[in-house]
Amino acid sequence: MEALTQLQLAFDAVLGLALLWLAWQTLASPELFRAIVLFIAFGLLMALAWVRLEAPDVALAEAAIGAGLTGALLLTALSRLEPKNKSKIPHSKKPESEVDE
Amino acid sequence: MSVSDIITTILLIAGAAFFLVGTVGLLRFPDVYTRLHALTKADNVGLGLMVAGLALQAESWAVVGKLLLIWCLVLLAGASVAHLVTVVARQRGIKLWKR
Amino acid sequence: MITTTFSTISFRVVLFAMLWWVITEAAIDSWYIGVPVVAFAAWVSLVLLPGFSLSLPGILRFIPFFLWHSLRGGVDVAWRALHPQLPISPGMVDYRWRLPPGLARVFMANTVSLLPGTLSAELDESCLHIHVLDKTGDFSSELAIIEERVADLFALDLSII
Amino acid sequence: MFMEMLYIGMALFLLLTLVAGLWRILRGPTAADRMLAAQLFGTTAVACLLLLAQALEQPPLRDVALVFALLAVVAAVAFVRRAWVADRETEE
Repeated sequence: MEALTQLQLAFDAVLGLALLWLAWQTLASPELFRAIVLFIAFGLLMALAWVRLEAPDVALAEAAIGAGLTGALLLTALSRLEPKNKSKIPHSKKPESEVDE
Repeated sequence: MSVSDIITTILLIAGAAFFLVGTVGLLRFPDVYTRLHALTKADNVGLGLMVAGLALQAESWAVVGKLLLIWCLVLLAGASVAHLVTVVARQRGIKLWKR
Repeated sequence: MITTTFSTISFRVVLFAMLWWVITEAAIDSWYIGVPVVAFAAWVSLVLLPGFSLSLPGILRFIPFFLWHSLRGGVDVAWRALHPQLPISPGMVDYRWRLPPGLARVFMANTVSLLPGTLSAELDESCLHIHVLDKTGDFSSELAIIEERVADLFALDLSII
Repeated sequence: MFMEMLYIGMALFLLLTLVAGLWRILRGPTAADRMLAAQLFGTTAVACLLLLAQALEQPPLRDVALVFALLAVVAAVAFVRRAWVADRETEE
Protein backbone atom coordinates (compact mmCIF):
# COMPACT_ATOMS: atom_id res chain seq x y z
CA MET A 1 0.00 0.00 0.00
CA GLU A 2 2.76 2.40 1.01
CA ALA A 3 4.65 2.09 -2.26
CA LEU A 4 1.47 2.54 -4.30
CA THR A 5 0.60 5.80 -2.51
CA GLN A 6 4.12 7.07 -3.04
CA LEU A 7 3.95 6.29 -6.75
CA GLN A 8 0.64 8.10 -7.03
CA LEU A 9 2.12 11.01 -5.11
CA ALA A 10 5.09 11.10 -7.48
CA PHE A 11 2.73 11.06 -10.48
CA ASP A 12 0.69 13.92 -9.05
CA ALA A 13 3.81 15.90 -8.20
CA VAL A 14 5.27 15.57 -11.71
CA LEU A 15 1.90 16.43 -13.21
CA GLY A 16 1.45 19.50 -10.99
CA LEU A 17 4.96 20.81 -11.61
CA ALA A 18 4.68 20.24 -15.36
CA LEU A 19 1.37 22.12 -15.36
CA LEU A 20 2.76 25.09 -13.48
CA TRP A 21 5.82 25.22 -15.69
CA LEU A 22 3.74 24.94 -18.87
CA ALA A 23 1.37 27.68 -17.72
CA TRP A 24 4.30 29.95 -17.03
CA GLN A 25 5.95 29.16 -20.37
CA THR A 26 2.68 29.75 -22.22
CA LEU A 27 2.22 33.16 -20.67
CA ALA A 28 5.85 34.15 -21.03
CA SER A 29 6.27 33.05 -24.65
CA PRO A 30 6.87 36.03 -26.93
CA GLU A 31 5.95 33.95 -29.95
CA LEU A 32 2.23 33.45 -30.49
CA PHE A 33 2.44 30.13 -32.30
CA ARG A 34 4.60 28.61 -29.61
CA ALA A 35 2.20 29.89 -26.98
CA ILE A 36 -0.70 28.13 -28.73
CA VAL A 37 1.10 24.79 -28.96
CA LEU A 38 2.07 25.11 -25.31
CA PHE A 39 -1.56 25.88 -24.53
CA ILE A 40 -2.67 22.69 -26.30
CA ALA A 41 -0.11 20.70 -24.32
CA PHE A 42 -1.36 22.42 -21.16
CA GLY A 43 -4.91 21.38 -22.00
CA LEU A 44 -3.85 17.75 -22.42
CA LEU A 45 -2.04 17.69 -19.09
CA MET A 46 -4.91 19.53 -17.41
CA ALA A 47 -7.24 16.76 -18.55
CA LEU A 48 -4.91 14.25 -16.91
CA ALA A 49 -5.04 16.33 -13.74
CA TRP A 50 -8.85 16.23 -13.75
CA VAL A 51 -8.61 12.47 -14.12
CA ARG A 52 -6.41 12.30 -11.03
CA LEU A 53 -8.98 14.43 -9.19
CA GLU A 54 -11.53 11.73 -10.04
CA ALA A 55 -13.54 13.96 -12.35
CA PRO A 56 -13.58 12.09 -15.68
CA ASP A 57 -16.49 14.17 -17.00
CA VAL A 58 -14.56 17.39 -16.50
CA ALA A 59 -11.55 15.71 -18.09
CA LEU A 60 -13.69 14.87 -21.10
CA ALA A 61 -14.80 18.49 -21.45
CA GLU A 62 -11.25 19.74 -20.94
CA ALA A 63 -9.87 17.41 -23.62
CA ALA A 64 -12.60 18.26 -26.12
CA ILE A 65 -12.96 21.99 -25.52
CA GLY A 66 -9.67 22.99 -23.91
CA ALA A 67 -7.14 21.09 -25.97
CA GLY A 68 -9.03 20.31 -29.17
CA LEU A 69 -11.45 23.05 -30.12
CA THR A 70 -9.80 26.03 -28.44
CA GLY A 71 -6.48 24.98 -29.89
CA ALA A 72 -7.93 24.82 -33.40
CA LEU A 73 -9.75 28.14 -32.93
CA LEU A 74 -6.61 29.85 -31.64
CA LEU A 75 -4.63 28.54 -34.61
CA THR A 76 -7.29 29.89 -36.99
CA ALA A 77 -7.30 33.20 -35.15
CA LEU A 78 -3.53 33.37 -35.44
CA SER A 79 -3.68 32.88 -39.20
CA ARG A 80 -6.07 35.86 -39.43
CA LEU A 81 -4.01 38.04 -37.13
CA GLU A 82 -0.59 37.34 -38.49
CA PRO A 83 -0.33 39.68 -41.53
CA LYS A 84 -1.28 42.73 -39.46
CA ASN A 85 0.97 41.98 -36.54
CA LYS A 86 3.98 41.12 -38.61
CA SER A 87 5.34 44.65 -38.76
CA LYS A 88 4.69 45.54 -35.13
CA ILE A 89 5.62 42.55 -33.01
CA PRO A 90 8.95 40.85 -33.55
CA HIS A 91 8.25 37.13 -33.81
CA SER A 92 11.37 35.73 -32.28
CA LYS A 93 14.85 36.96 -31.75
CA LYS A 94 16.54 34.77 -34.28
CA PRO A 95 14.97 33.59 -37.52
CA GLU A 96 13.90 29.96 -37.57
CA SER A 97 15.70 27.47 -39.74
CA GLU A 98 14.82 23.95 -40.63
CA VAL A 99 18.02 22.29 -39.46
CA ASP A 100 19.01 22.83 -35.87
CA GLU A 101 22.59 21.70 -35.56
CA MET B 1 0.61 -13.63 -10.16
CA SER B 2 -1.04 -15.43 -13.06
CA VAL B 3 0.35 -16.07 -16.52
CA SER B 4 -1.75 -13.28 -18.05
CA ASP B 5 -0.36 -10.86 -15.45
CA ILE B 6 3.18 -11.74 -16.48
CA ILE B 7 2.38 -11.27 -20.18
CA THR B 8 0.70 -7.95 -19.41
CA THR B 9 3.77 -6.81 -17.48
CA ILE B 10 6.06 -7.66 -20.39
CA LEU B 11 3.81 -5.99 -22.96
CA LEU B 12 3.40 -2.84 -20.87
CA ILE B 13 7.13 -2.47 -20.32
CA ALA B 14 7.84 -3.06 -24.01
CA GLY B 15 5.17 -0.49 -24.92
CA ALA B 16 6.65 2.07 -22.55
CA ALA B 17 10.08 1.43 -24.07
CA PHE B 18 8.69 2.29 -27.52
CA PHE B 19 7.20 5.51 -26.17
CA LEU B 20 10.62 6.40 -24.75
CA VAL B 21 12.17 5.67 -28.15
CA GLY B 22 9.57 7.89 -29.83
CA THR B 23 10.57 10.77 -27.58
CA VAL B 24 14.29 10.08 -28.10
CA GLY B 25 13.69 10.09 -31.85
CA LEU B 26 11.74 13.33 -31.61
CA LEU B 27 14.65 14.93 -29.77
CA ARG B 28 17.54 13.43 -31.75
CA PHE B 29 16.41 13.23 -35.38
CA PRO B 30 17.57 16.15 -37.52
CA ASP B 31 14.55 17.27 -39.59
CA VAL B 32 10.77 17.28 -39.71
CA TYR B 33 10.51 14.21 -41.94
CA THR B 34 12.73 11.95 -39.88
CA ARG B 35 10.97 13.07 -36.70
CA LEU B 36 7.69 12.09 -38.30
CA HIS B 37 9.11 8.62 -38.87
CA ALA B 38 9.96 8.30 -35.18
CA LEU B 39 6.54 9.55 -34.10
CA THR B 40 4.28 7.53 -36.34
CA LYS B 41 6.08 4.24 -35.95
CA ALA B 42 7.40 4.12 -32.41
CA ASP B 43 4.30 5.62 -30.84
CA ASN B 44 1.82 3.47 -32.66
CA VAL B 45 3.72 0.31 -31.79
CA GLY B 46 4.07 1.51 -28.19
CA LEU B 47 0.36 2.17 -27.88
CA GLY B 48 -0.41 -1.11 -29.65
CA LEU B 49 1.64 -3.13 -27.16
CA MET B 50 0.06 -1.28 -24.24
CA VAL B 51 -3.42 -1.89 -25.62
CA ALA B 52 -2.59 -5.59 -26.04
CA GLY B 53 -1.32 -5.76 -22.47
CA LEU B 54 -4.38 -4.00 -21.05
CA ALA B 55 -6.77 -6.05 -23.20
CA LEU B 56 -5.56 -9.18 -21.40
CA GLN B 57 -6.77 -7.65 -18.14
CA ALA B 58 -10.06 -6.34 -19.50
CA GLU B 59 -13.23 -7.43 -17.75
CA SER B 60 -15.37 -7.87 -20.87
CA TRP B 61 -15.15 -8.19 -24.65
CA ALA B 62 -16.68 -4.76 -25.08
CA VAL B 63 -13.71 -3.27 -23.23
CA VAL B 64 -11.30 -5.17 -25.50
CA GLY B 65 -13.21 -3.76 -28.47
CA LYS B 66 -13.00 -0.25 -27.08
CA LEU B 67 -9.26 -0.55 -26.54
CA LEU B 68 -8.81 -1.78 -30.11
CA LEU B 69 -11.02 1.04 -31.39
CA ILE B 70 -8.86 3.60 -29.61
CA TRP B 71 -5.74 2.05 -31.11
CA CYS B 72 -7.21 2.06 -34.62
CA LEU B 73 -8.22 5.71 -34.24
CA VAL B 74 -4.73 6.66 -33.12
CA LEU B 75 -3.22 4.70 -36.02
CA LEU B 76 -5.46 6.46 -38.50
CA ALA B 77 -4.80 9.84 -36.93
CA GLY B 78 -1.04 9.27 -36.82
CA ALA B 79 -0.80 8.17 -40.44
CA SER B 80 -3.04 10.98 -41.74
CA VAL B 81 -1.31 13.71 -39.78
CA ALA B 82 2.11 12.43 -40.84
CA HIS B 83 1.02 12.51 -44.46
CA LEU B 84 -0.52 16.01 -44.21
CA VAL B 85 2.53 17.45 -42.48
CA THR B 86 4.85 15.88 -45.07
CA VAL B 87 2.82 17.28 -47.97
CA VAL B 88 2.76 20.79 -46.56
CA ALA B 89 6.42 20.66 -45.49
CA ARG B 90 7.38 19.75 -49.05
CA GLN B 91 5.18 22.50 -50.48
CA ARG B 92 6.86 24.94 -48.12
CA GLY B 93 10.21 23.75 -49.44
CA ILE B 94 11.68 22.45 -46.19
CA LYS B 95 14.71 20.59 -47.39
CA LEU B 96 15.70 17.04 -46.59
CA TRP B 97 18.46 16.67 -44.10
CA LYS B 98 21.75 15.48 -45.53
CA ARG B 99 24.68 14.20 -43.58
CA MET C 1 -20.97 5.28 -58.50
CA ILE C 2 -21.46 1.68 -57.55
CA THR C 3 -25.03 0.68 -56.79
CA THR C 4 -25.85 0.22 -53.16
CA THR C 5 -26.61 -3.40 -52.66
CA PHE C 6 -28.41 -5.03 -49.80
CA SER C 7 -25.20 -6.64 -48.59
CA THR C 8 -23.45 -3.26 -48.38
CA ILE C 9 -26.29 -1.83 -46.31
CA SER C 10 -26.40 -4.77 -43.94
CA PHE C 11 -22.62 -4.73 -43.60
CA ARG C 12 -22.66 -1.06 -42.59
CA VAL C 13 -25.52 -1.58 -40.15
CA VAL C 14 -23.72 -4.48 -38.48
CA LEU C 15 -20.49 -2.45 -38.34
CA PHE C 16 -22.13 0.56 -36.66
CA ALA C 17 -24.12 -1.66 -34.31
CA MET C 18 -20.85 -3.26 -33.21
CA LEU C 19 -19.30 0.17 -32.73
CA TRP C 20 -22.25 1.25 -30.59
CA TRP C 21 -21.98 -1.95 -28.58
CA VAL C 22 -18.29 -1.27 -27.97
CA ILE C 23 -18.67 2.41 -27.14
CA THR C 24 -21.47 1.84 -24.63
CA GLU C 25 -19.64 -1.18 -23.21
CA ALA C 26 -22.62 -3.44 -23.86
CA ALA C 27 -25.16 -1.46 -21.82
CA ILE C 28 -28.54 -2.96 -22.75
CA ASP C 29 -30.67 0.09 -21.95
CA SER C 30 -28.63 2.29 -24.32
CA TRP C 31 -30.24 0.69 -27.39
CA TYR C 32 -33.24 3.08 -27.22
CA ILE C 33 -30.85 5.71 -28.54
CA GLY C 34 -28.59 3.20 -30.20
CA VAL C 35 -30.98 1.86 -32.83
CA PRO C 36 -31.85 5.25 -34.40
CA VAL C 37 -28.23 6.37 -34.13
CA VAL C 38 -26.98 3.23 -35.88
CA ALA C 39 -29.56 3.64 -38.64
CA PHE C 40 -28.67 7.31 -39.10
CA ALA C 41 -24.92 6.60 -39.11
CA ALA C 42 -25.35 3.84 -41.69
CA TRP C 43 -27.39 6.17 -43.91
CA VAL C 44 -24.86 9.02 -43.63
CA SER C 45 -21.98 6.66 -44.34
CA LEU C 46 -23.70 5.38 -47.49
CA VAL C 47 -24.22 8.94 -48.71
CA LEU C 48 -20.64 9.96 -47.98
CA LEU C 49 -18.91 6.77 -49.06
CA PRO C 50 -20.81 4.57 -51.49
CA GLY C 51 -20.24 0.85 -51.37
CA PHE C 52 -16.95 -0.74 -52.28
CA SER C 53 -15.92 -4.34 -52.15
CA LEU C 54 -13.69 -5.84 -49.49
CA SER C 55 -12.60 -9.44 -49.29
CA LEU C 56 -12.90 -11.08 -45.91
CA PRO C 57 -9.99 -13.51 -46.42
CA GLY C 58 -8.00 -10.50 -47.64
CA ILE C 59 -8.72 -8.70 -44.37
CA LEU C 60 -7.77 -11.77 -42.35
CA ARG C 61 -4.49 -12.05 -44.25
CA PHE C 62 -3.81 -8.34 -43.99
CA ILE C 63 -4.09 -8.02 -40.21
CA PRO C 64 -1.16 -10.29 -39.19
CA PHE C 65 0.92 -8.90 -42.07
CA PHE C 66 0.27 -5.36 -40.88
CA LEU C 67 0.88 -6.13 -37.19
CA TRP C 68 4.16 -7.89 -37.87
CA HIS C 69 5.48 -5.20 -40.20
CA SER C 70 4.47 -2.31 -37.97
CA LEU C 71 6.28 -4.03 -35.10
CA ARG C 72 9.31 -4.31 -37.39
CA GLY C 73 8.87 -0.63 -38.22
CA GLY C 74 8.92 0.27 -34.55
CA VAL C 75 12.02 -1.82 -33.86
CA ASP C 76 13.76 -0.37 -36.92
CA VAL C 77 13.12 3.24 -35.92
CA ALA C 78 14.03 2.42 -32.31
CA TRP C 79 17.37 1.01 -33.37
CA ARG C 80 18.13 4.07 -35.46
CA ALA C 81 17.06 6.54 -32.77
CA LEU C 82 19.09 4.88 -30.02
CA HIS C 83 22.23 4.21 -32.06
CA PRO C 84 24.95 6.69 -31.05
CA GLN C 85 25.89 7.46 -34.66
CA LEU C 86 22.27 7.92 -35.80
CA PRO C 87 22.47 5.65 -38.88
CA ILE C 88 20.04 7.42 -41.18
CA SER C 89 20.38 8.77 -44.70
CA PRO C 90 16.97 10.14 -45.68
CA GLY C 91 15.90 10.44 -49.27
CA MET C 92 12.90 10.37 -51.58
CA VAL C 93 11.72 7.32 -53.51
CA ASP C 94 9.05 7.19 -56.20
CA TYR C 95 6.83 4.17 -56.55
CA ARG C 96 4.72 3.64 -59.65
CA TRP C 97 1.12 2.70 -58.81
CA ARG C 98 -0.39 -0.53 -59.92
CA LEU C 99 -3.49 0.08 -57.82
CA PRO C 100 -6.41 1.89 -59.46
CA PRO C 101 -7.17 5.43 -58.19
CA GLY C 102 -9.47 5.74 -55.21
CA LEU C 103 -9.77 4.44 -51.71
CA ALA C 104 -7.22 1.66 -52.21
CA ARG C 105 -4.46 4.18 -52.97
CA VAL C 106 -5.28 6.28 -49.92
CA PHE C 107 -5.32 3.15 -47.81
CA MET C 108 -1.96 2.10 -49.18
CA ALA C 109 -0.47 5.55 -48.53
CA ASN C 110 -1.58 5.36 -44.91
CA THR C 111 -0.27 1.82 -44.54
CA VAL C 112 3.09 2.78 -46.00
CA SER C 113 3.45 5.53 -43.39
CA LEU C 114 3.20 2.96 -40.61
CA LEU C 115 5.60 0.39 -42.03
CA PRO C 116 9.40 0.25 -41.63
CA GLY C 117 11.41 3.21 -42.85
CA THR C 118 8.81 4.69 -45.21
CA LEU C 119 6.53 7.73 -45.01
CA SER C 120 4.19 8.62 -47.86
CA ALA C 121 4.77 12.20 -48.93
CA GLU C 122 2.62 12.79 -51.98
CA LEU C 123 0.12 10.95 -54.15
CA ASP C 124 -0.25 11.85 -57.78
CA GLU C 125 -1.65 10.25 -60.91
CA SER C 126 1.16 7.83 -61.61
CA CYS C 127 3.40 7.70 -58.55
CA LEU C 128 3.46 7.53 -54.80
CA HIS C 129 6.30 9.71 -53.52
CA ILE C 130 7.80 8.26 -50.37
CA HIS C 131 10.22 9.67 -47.86
CA VAL C 132 12.56 6.93 -46.69
CA LEU C 133 14.71 6.90 -43.60
CA ASP C 134 17.54 4.99 -45.21
CA LYS C 135 17.74 5.29 -48.99
CA THR C 136 20.22 2.42 -49.29
CA GLY C 137 17.49 -0.13 -48.54
CA ASP C 138 15.55 -2.09 -51.14
CA PHE C 139 12.13 -0.51 -51.10
CA SER C 140 10.57 -1.37 -54.43
CA SER C 141 10.12 -5.08 -53.67
CA GLU C 142 8.79 -4.33 -50.18
CA LEU C 143 6.35 -1.77 -51.56
CA ALA C 144 5.23 -4.24 -54.22
CA ILE C 145 4.40 -6.74 -51.46
CA ILE C 146 2.42 -4.11 -49.54
CA GLU C 147 0.57 -3.19 -52.72
CA GLU C 148 -0.35 -6.82 -53.35
CA ARG C 149 -1.69 -7.13 -49.82
CA VAL C 150 -3.77 -3.97 -50.19
CA ALA C 151 -5.11 -5.20 -53.53
CA ASP C 152 -5.99 -8.50 -51.86
CA LEU C 153 -7.82 -6.58 -49.11
CA PHE C 154 -9.91 -4.60 -51.61
CA ALA C 155 -10.51 -7.67 -53.79
CA LEU C 156 -8.65 -6.11 -56.72
CA ASP C 157 -6.56 -7.87 -59.31
CA LEU C 158 -3.31 -6.04 -60.05
CA SER C 159 -2.46 -8.00 -63.19
CA ILE C 160 -5.48 -6.62 -65.10
CA ILE C 161 -4.40 -3.03 -64.57
CA MET D 1 -1.36 -5.01 -5.80
CA PHE D 2 1.67 -5.44 -8.00
CA MET D 3 -0.43 -4.79 -11.10
CA GLU D 4 -1.75 -1.48 -9.73
CA MET D 5 1.81 -0.40 -8.98
CA LEU D 6 2.85 -1.40 -12.48
CA TYR D 7 0.04 0.64 -14.05
CA ILE D 8 0.78 3.74 -12.01
CA GLY D 9 4.51 3.31 -12.48
CA MET D 10 4.14 3.05 -16.25
CA ALA D 11 1.83 6.08 -16.27
CA LEU D 12 4.47 8.02 -14.35
CA PHE D 13 7.12 6.90 -16.83
CA LEU D 14 4.98 8.05 -19.76
CA LEU D 15 4.43 11.39 -18.05
CA LEU D 16 8.19 11.79 -17.73
CA THR D 17 8.79 11.06 -21.43
CA LEU D 18 6.06 13.59 -22.16
CA VAL D 19 7.86 16.23 -20.10
CA ALA D 20 11.06 15.41 -22.01
CA GLY D 21 9.14 16.00 -25.25
CA LEU D 22 8.36 19.54 -24.09
CA TRP D 23 11.90 20.44 -25.02
CA ARG D 24 10.98 20.03 -28.69
CA ILE D 25 8.03 22.41 -28.34
CA LEU D 26 10.26 25.04 -26.78
CA ARG D 27 13.14 24.50 -29.15
CA GLY D 28 11.33 24.20 -32.47
CA PRO D 29 12.98 25.03 -34.83
CA THR D 30 10.04 25.07 -37.26
CA ALA D 31 6.36 25.35 -36.45
CA ALA D 32 5.86 21.80 -37.73
CA ASP D 33 8.24 20.41 -35.12
CA ARG D 34 6.27 22.04 -32.35
CA MET D 35 3.02 20.67 -33.70
CA LEU D 36 4.55 17.19 -33.93
CA ALA D 37 5.52 17.33 -30.29
CA ALA D 38 1.94 18.23 -29.43
CA GLN D 39 0.79 15.27 -31.52
CA LEU D 40 3.12 13.00 -29.55
CA PHE D 41 1.59 14.37 -26.36
CA GLY D 42 -1.82 13.27 -27.55
CA THR D 43 -0.74 9.66 -28.13
CA THR D 44 1.17 9.48 -24.86
CA ALA D 45 -1.77 10.95 -22.97
CA VAL D 46 -4.06 8.30 -24.50
CA ALA D 47 -1.76 5.54 -23.23
CA CYS D 48 -1.56 7.26 -19.84
CA LEU D 49 -5.35 7.46 -19.58
CA LEU D 50 -5.80 3.80 -20.50
CA LEU D 51 -3.33 2.82 -17.78
CA LEU D 52 -5.09 5.02 -15.22
CA ALA D 53 -8.48 3.62 -16.25
CA GLN D 54 -7.21 0.15 -15.39
CA ALA D 55 -5.36 1.17 -12.22
CA LEU D 56 -8.09 3.32 -10.67
CA GLU D 57 -10.85 1.02 -11.93
CA GLN D 58 -12.62 3.89 -13.65
CA PRO D 59 -13.97 2.70 -17.01
CA PRO D 60 -15.16 6.24 -18.00
CA LEU D 61 -11.51 7.19 -18.45
CA ARG D 62 -11.46 5.05 -21.60
CA ASP D 63 -14.04 7.41 -23.07
CA VAL D 64 -11.76 10.31 -22.24
CA ALA D 65 -8.98 8.46 -24.08
CA LEU D 66 -11.31 8.00 -27.06
CA VAL D 67 -11.99 11.75 -27.18
CA PHE D 68 -8.25 12.42 -26.93
CA ALA D 69 -7.58 10.17 -29.89
CA LEU D 70 -10.20 11.99 -31.95
CA LEU D 71 -9.24 15.51 -31.02
CA ALA D 72 -5.53 15.16 -31.49
CA VAL D 73 -6.36 15.33 -35.21
CA VAL D 74 -8.49 18.47 -35.01
CA ALA D 75 -5.65 20.67 -33.83
CA ALA D 76 -3.18 19.11 -36.26
CA VAL D 77 -5.48 19.63 -39.25
CA ALA D 78 -6.25 23.20 -38.19
CA PHE D 79 -2.52 23.74 -38.07
CA VAL D 80 -1.85 22.30 -41.52
CA ARG D 81 -4.80 24.11 -43.12
CA ARG D 82 -4.43 27.52 -41.52
CA ALA D 83 -1.64 28.44 -39.21
CA TRP D 84 1.22 27.08 -41.23
CA VAL D 85 0.37 29.35 -44.14
CA ALA D 86 0.26 32.29 -41.81
CA ASP D 87 3.76 32.02 -40.43
CA ARG D 88 5.34 31.59 -43.84
CA GLU D 89 7.74 34.50 -43.45
CA THR D 90 9.04 33.48 -40.06
CA GLU D 91 10.75 30.39 -41.37
CA GLU D 92 13.55 29.90 -43.85
